[in-house]
Amino acid sequence: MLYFLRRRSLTSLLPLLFVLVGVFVLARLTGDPTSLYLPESATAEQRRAFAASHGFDDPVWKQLLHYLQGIPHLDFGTSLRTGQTAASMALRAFPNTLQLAFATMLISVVVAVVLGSWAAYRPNSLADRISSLLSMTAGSVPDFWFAIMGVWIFAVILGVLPTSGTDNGLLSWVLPVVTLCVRPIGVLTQVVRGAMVSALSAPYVRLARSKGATDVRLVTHHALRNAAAPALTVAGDLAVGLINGAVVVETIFGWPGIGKLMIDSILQRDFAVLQACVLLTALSIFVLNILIDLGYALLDARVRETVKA
Amino acid sequence: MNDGSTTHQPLLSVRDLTKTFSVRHAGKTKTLRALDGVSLELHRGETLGLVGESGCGKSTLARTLLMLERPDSGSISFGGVDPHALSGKDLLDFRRRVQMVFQDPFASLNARMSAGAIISEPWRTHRSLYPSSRDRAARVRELLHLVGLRPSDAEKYPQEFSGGQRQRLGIARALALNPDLIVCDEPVSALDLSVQAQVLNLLNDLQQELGVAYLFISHDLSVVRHVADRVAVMYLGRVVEGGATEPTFDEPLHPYTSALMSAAPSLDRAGKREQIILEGEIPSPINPPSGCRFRTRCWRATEECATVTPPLVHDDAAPGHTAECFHPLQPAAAAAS
Amino acid sequence: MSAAPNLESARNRPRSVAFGLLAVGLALTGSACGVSSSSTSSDFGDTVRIVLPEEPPSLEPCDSSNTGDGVVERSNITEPLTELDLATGELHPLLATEWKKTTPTTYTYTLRSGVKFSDGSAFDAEDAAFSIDRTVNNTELGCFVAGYVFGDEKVQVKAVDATTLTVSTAEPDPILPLRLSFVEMVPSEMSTTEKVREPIGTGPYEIKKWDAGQKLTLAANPKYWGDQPAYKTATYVWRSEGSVRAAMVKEGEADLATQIGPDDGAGDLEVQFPDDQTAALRIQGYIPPLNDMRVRQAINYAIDREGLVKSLFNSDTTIAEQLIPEGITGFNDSLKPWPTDVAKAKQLIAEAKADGVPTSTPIRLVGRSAQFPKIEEIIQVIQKELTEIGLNVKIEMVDTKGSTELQQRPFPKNPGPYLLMIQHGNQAGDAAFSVDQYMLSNGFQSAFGTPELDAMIKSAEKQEGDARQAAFEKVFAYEPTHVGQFAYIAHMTGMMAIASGVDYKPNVNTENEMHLAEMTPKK
Amino acid sequence: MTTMIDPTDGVAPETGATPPPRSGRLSMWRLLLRDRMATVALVVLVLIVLSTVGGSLILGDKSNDQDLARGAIAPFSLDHGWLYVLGSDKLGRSMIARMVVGGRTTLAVAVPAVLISLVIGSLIGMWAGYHRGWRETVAMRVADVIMSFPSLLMAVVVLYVFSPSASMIVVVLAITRIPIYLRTARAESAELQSRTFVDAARTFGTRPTAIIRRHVFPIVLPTLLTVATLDFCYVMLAESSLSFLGIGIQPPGVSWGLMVSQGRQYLQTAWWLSFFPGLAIVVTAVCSTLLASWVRIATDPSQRWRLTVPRKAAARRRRQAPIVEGEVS
Amino acid sequence: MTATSLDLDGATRPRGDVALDVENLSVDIRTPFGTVRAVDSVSFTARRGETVALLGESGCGKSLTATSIVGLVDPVVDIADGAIRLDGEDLIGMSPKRRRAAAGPELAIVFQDALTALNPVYTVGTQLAEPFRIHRGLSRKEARAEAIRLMERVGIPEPESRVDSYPHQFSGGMRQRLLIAIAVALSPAVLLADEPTTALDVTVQAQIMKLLRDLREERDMAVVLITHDLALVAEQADRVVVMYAGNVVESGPVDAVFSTPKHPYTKGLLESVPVAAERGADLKSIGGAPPELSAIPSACVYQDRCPLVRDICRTDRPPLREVAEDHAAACHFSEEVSR
Repeated sequence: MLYFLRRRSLTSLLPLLFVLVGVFVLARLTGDPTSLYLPESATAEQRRAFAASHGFDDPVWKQLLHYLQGIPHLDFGTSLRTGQTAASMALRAFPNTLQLAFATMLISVVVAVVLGSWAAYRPNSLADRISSLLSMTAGSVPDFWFAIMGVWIFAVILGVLPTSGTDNGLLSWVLPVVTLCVRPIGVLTQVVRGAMVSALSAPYVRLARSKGATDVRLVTHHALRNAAAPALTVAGDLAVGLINGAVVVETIFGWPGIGKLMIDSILQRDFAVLQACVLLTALSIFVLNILIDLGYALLDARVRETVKA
Repeated sequence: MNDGSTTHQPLLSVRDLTKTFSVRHAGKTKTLRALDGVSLELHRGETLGLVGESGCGKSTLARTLLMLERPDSGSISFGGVDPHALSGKDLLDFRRRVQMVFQDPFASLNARMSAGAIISEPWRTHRSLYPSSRDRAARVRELLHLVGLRPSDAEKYPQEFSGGQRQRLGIARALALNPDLIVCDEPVSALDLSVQAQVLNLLNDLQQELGVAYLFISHDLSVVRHVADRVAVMYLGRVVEGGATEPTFDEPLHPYTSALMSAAPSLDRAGKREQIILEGEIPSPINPPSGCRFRTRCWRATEECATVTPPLVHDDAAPGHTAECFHPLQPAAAAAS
Repeated sequence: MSAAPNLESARNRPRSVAFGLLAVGLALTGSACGVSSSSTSSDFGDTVRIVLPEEPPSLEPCDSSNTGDGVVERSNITEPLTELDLATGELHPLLATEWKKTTPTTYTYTLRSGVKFSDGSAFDAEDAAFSIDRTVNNTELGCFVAGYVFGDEKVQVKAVDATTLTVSTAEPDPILPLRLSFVEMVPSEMSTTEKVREPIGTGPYEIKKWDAGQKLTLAANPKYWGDQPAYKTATYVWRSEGSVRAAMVKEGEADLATQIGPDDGAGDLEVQFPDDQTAALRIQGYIPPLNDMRVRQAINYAIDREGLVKSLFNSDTTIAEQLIPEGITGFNDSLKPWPTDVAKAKQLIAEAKADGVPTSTPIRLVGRSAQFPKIEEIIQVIQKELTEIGLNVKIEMVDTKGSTELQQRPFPKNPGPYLLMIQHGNQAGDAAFSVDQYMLSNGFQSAFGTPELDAMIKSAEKQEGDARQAAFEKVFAYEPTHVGQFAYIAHMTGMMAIASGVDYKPNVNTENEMHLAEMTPKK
Repeated sequence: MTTMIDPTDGVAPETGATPPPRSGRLSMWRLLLRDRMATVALVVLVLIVLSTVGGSLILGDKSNDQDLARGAIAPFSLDHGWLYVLGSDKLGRSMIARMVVGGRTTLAVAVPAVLISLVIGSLIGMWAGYHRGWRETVAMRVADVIMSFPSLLMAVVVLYVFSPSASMIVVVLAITRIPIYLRTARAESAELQSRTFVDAARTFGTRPTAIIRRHVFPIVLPTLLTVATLDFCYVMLAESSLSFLGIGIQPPGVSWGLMVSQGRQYLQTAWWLSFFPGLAIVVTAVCSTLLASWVRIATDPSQRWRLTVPRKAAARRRRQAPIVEGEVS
Repeated sequence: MTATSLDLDGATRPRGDVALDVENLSVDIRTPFGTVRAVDSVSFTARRGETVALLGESGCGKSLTATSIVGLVDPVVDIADGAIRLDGEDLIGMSPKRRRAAAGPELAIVFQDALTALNPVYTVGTQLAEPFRIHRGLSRKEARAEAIRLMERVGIPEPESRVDSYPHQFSGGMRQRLLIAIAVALSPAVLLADEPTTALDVTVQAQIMKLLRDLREERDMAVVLITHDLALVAEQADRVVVMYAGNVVESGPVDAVFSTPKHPYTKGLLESVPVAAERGADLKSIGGAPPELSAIPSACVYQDRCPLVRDICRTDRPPLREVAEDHAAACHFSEEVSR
């Protein structure tokens, strides 16, 4: 297990460092944010003072070094925009996204497993074709379009759901979560279906059938667990991709999550916050990947042996 | 044919060949000894049968001979030179002289290439062999004819052939470079019985006609018995018994050879026979038994088998018939050399 | 093969991992529900709910001339000594009851007595002196107000007694009281090295809770020196979409939505009000072909301001003829909008072309995305119109950063000819703040000028009273005919959506400071 | 294995049946025509490509024809001529013309992005997978780096640095999608390099590049094309998302995503401005997904029978109750 | 090691009741190119305590016959005609529920590929216990005890400790034993063994065949051995059914069929075995290749490869007719087929 964690860390933290440095340098290339943070009429001296106090007059490598030195002390810099520490802003926004993502994945997985298994149970049947078409469509709908159409229909025309925000209890969750669910459900249903079709035609299912097992038992007991591994892989990718969706959905629904914070930080050249968000996102993806690997181990003894060692 | 005497230099000579692989087993890296000191000789125009069960290392030996794997130690001498020391033109020349026929006639042919393209593929590397396209086309027709296919078959794709025909294609491809040695790795085990006979006949005819030598690898004793001049029996990376075919199979020295012969079902229902059923299975080559490899399943094993590698013994009755055993089944003398 | 106990654990471990995962997940969803239910719609009547385009970055008082902060903070949480009425350009007493010029370089303020900060401490001249010093003279904080209204100017402040304060400058400053009206009063305990997010003030409201990213709640300040406001609490949320803000008011999720556009669908809840903003096209007039007066005039002739204003701006918007709207000191009410005359424009271009002006050079038409509603459409219309008179115009939509680079000095090297859509707001109420920046030949946001104009501006700035007004009027009359740096488009109006239950009359100041105390529930 | 023309595998192998005759081998076209959904998808895609590419030649100018008097005409009316059947925007520009031009932009970004990532990703992937060892490790680590961060955010950051332009979007999207092809090509190539016919080629002394060209590439290609078809859908959505967020296509350029974004502020007064371009994205994406899924099955010998087998005799089969047909109905 | 005496004298043992009766079974496969008949009017019976071999080369329809009997065919496969009677009860007309009830206690199958036939994600104990859980409703604990007992019976060492291992932790031979254990768990009347040893080494094959033999005796099962290996048939089976191109061409006691084949195909097969020929000499081989399923001749299926072919063979299909007691062949000229 320790070996496994160490190996994972080496293989995953390296990319993480790459991403961090890459974003740092790229962000610096967007230019000195001084002009954004001082009034139009600020004098040249005021501008110089501002740049100097935030280190924007140093060469990029020096700024990077300074930044990296701060990380071990959990110093991720201060937001230019709000004056708060970047870490506190990122950490405050993160749970909101995490809740959204968790609810989305929970719903998506449940729906996809049910729909996918149902479709796979009778390939080429009408039910299969309908659910395939639906899931393909779901996987092809742009989330931003779905979101604003949802707002338009359910909030503006029908007035049954709030337009945005987090103030209306569970109702506030409906549109964002449904929007985020659409693509994962579409993609995952197809994967589950494919995996279930091959699992259901696998020799071990024939063996179970020759033991007199009922169809329900074949699906739930024998096929599903074998079909879970490919579904897990895709679910992991989708969970990472949820951050993409979160950017759009949080922007539209005014959801105070990390995606919106990142976009705002980029727009405002609030580098410290951007980097804190990037770090946090990359870290959570790292953790997610470990969880997925543990999931594989959970499903399959062969994987477990490599993890255990 | 050659009876194994070494009056002139053998075509192929293998000495103490060892090949290990690193494998991950239960999370740890272990060493798998696929070949553990294998020695063989093969003469021009001769067929050497290589017998053994799965995991005994016979395929690894074939791959090493064809330089698909690099041995850890030991030497291969082909026509007096070690191919693993070659490079450039010399290496290409060795590649030309040694060819292989693979077990699976489906997998060993690229389904996207026509029969003609498959047969002429070697010449795309060995361009000097048949420089003009007309030569190549003529040679393809010739080879197809040689293996019993129609010249018009050159246009067809592998999946349009039956299994036996595909194996003929594989043989034609191996012949394209006019090799001196063809390593046949289970060439008929994937074929149906009725087709197997056709292919064996073809291989036999080609040898008569072209004088090519075969290293014939098979787990099917009846097939080996039919084609091989000499045989070598492998167990867990070692050749445990070898010699001319008849004495080796009829009067085996090594208990393993005897058990193998006994276990193979026979068509002959005329008389009841004692069948030796070995217990257990072949131990893993990752952690082979000490001393004699076979001792864990051998009914004649004694304590000394567990400690020391058994000596090479010679069959008194048949020269060249040797085995590695403390307790040979036939009267035998310890190796003099 | 491992021994049996190992196998046991191998079987059991994954199961416990699964339960662990599930537990974590449930905890997360649980807390999520907690978050959302904690802030359900509160008791109506007592609360006014406002939806802004963006969250206030911080409520640091010395940054309050930043619209995003000021709209929440000014005169709600903190108050200045005096308050500017943009409609009239006059100063009203607030925390100071009186002020007068006591020497050419010194003003003396008499402060209101009995004022308390919301934390209970008393407000006195020491606090006022501290606040002014902190805002104007402090270099460490980099205060927005300092840069915006004071520039390089430094002041000396002195608390003479508890209610008397003197403020002096090195040179005589005729509009020092106007500048000082931007300084919010804070207790003297406030940090001078770090910006403060949640300040203490003397205003009618105090900060109750700020869920960063989600919601800001203000509560009436019980220690307020004036009358208690009608609403006990005020909440601010923020949505970047105008249509969403409008819909929230329409759907009853909010009472007031600021900065909405004509197509955001607020319907009869829309309220328009005069604004201090003016939209104009700034012409980078030193780069060929824009360095030719005829080309600049042709641009002015080509734009159909009437059509634009009618279809793409708020309905009360008026066509602009100068940089500042009515109500600002220096506004020239005799100027007429530039007429639309496409034929004339074409002719001017043709003439310029005949004289060798490179009129076919590609000209960048730069707009800042989301600077004001419909800017994209407006830019596209202008591009079409300029193309029609024979200019080669390419649209570029940029972000704030991109537009500031082109807007402020130093300008980029070799940018090529460009036209920049600007929106200028003069919230200080005096033309000096506009012309200094936009018309001096080396003005911070001015592309070019003439020595004559510079001289006119310099002398106008030294005047006071009616003379000052007349001098600036001349500047505005002179600029279009002799310099022609701008193609004025429109004096903007603001638009907000106000729920039928709330009584509030927005005014020209509303976008800079929205006084909660002026809002009352409708009976 | 991805060989598409091995009819022996056409029948599920468990039946142990001998291959059907080659004479009856179906061309891909006939196979396609048998699947109505896939056929419709292909027809729609072709129509979209033709109308956007061809249509923008005709309507290119119309898409920028402003007429403030004709602003915001509602759709489904012929009163203003056929150009206004789908309505007009606030500046009076024909929605049809803008959809056509926007579609061309969307395709002009998505197609090159897919092609670039396809070529680069598969070349590196095949090379890495064939050679294994450090080459494989390095290639996979690079893919990990790219994949370890949400692509949209990466695109946002990069586009802010290098200012958004169509070519920049193509580059960014191409780079973020390279790992998809790299991984697929590597996996297939790694599997193929251990196959016997590759071994056979090695025994002739064939060089690795020649083996990759001759034996690996033709076999990996169908899979990669399937992935590319599916990825086209993804890239198109990504472009739309970027344009929606304001860092993709810049006005006065127009793409479907940008149109949705621009129409958003008119949602209450002119819903069609966002609705139609969004619908166009969905239709195009669904069609490419449908086609990809068909190609995937059609090129997979173990799945292909699903496309071709006549459906009949259900009643009789039900008594046999094979699992995949199930008796629960 | 054990040395056992092969009992090759099956014909003399008393026969039990007919457990499996396959009559005129015809099976169609729907392919993209049309429907083909993969199994054509196959009939045979298997009695308790005897081993019947279905012998034939790949693609002859022997495996399809087996999977049709146990009802595990693919969705593209239709049973077109015929009857399959298990202890007199027709399987084809059975309700799914009754069929499930029969699967295990009455009819079981051993698959060829033991690695893929065992579910990789469950312990072998779970899988061995499943028949008891399904059919006997035993508790988890009881079923596990039964599983251990079974493992012991099929010769897996240390069953108590290995019951919680996963399939991949066993060798090929052990996995095959596990599959056999699952199949015989409920002592079925009929056990189909579909190439049970093809993937195994000869020394292991010998062990497995002995196990099957012992279990057959012990539980009085009818064993249907599906194989292509003539020698295995010779050693293991009592009766043999030779199939070619979906048809039964010859059937009868192994001794009779192998010593005096009455169909030229059977004879050709027997002569193709290398041991029959002298080393280095040419083997007697059957020319050509079996026909494609879609191109099976309408008259004699073997006409294209038959050395005895005459005009009638191209026009009339020879019926499977009795040529000696309990020995039938489908050849117009079966008398001419001799050694």
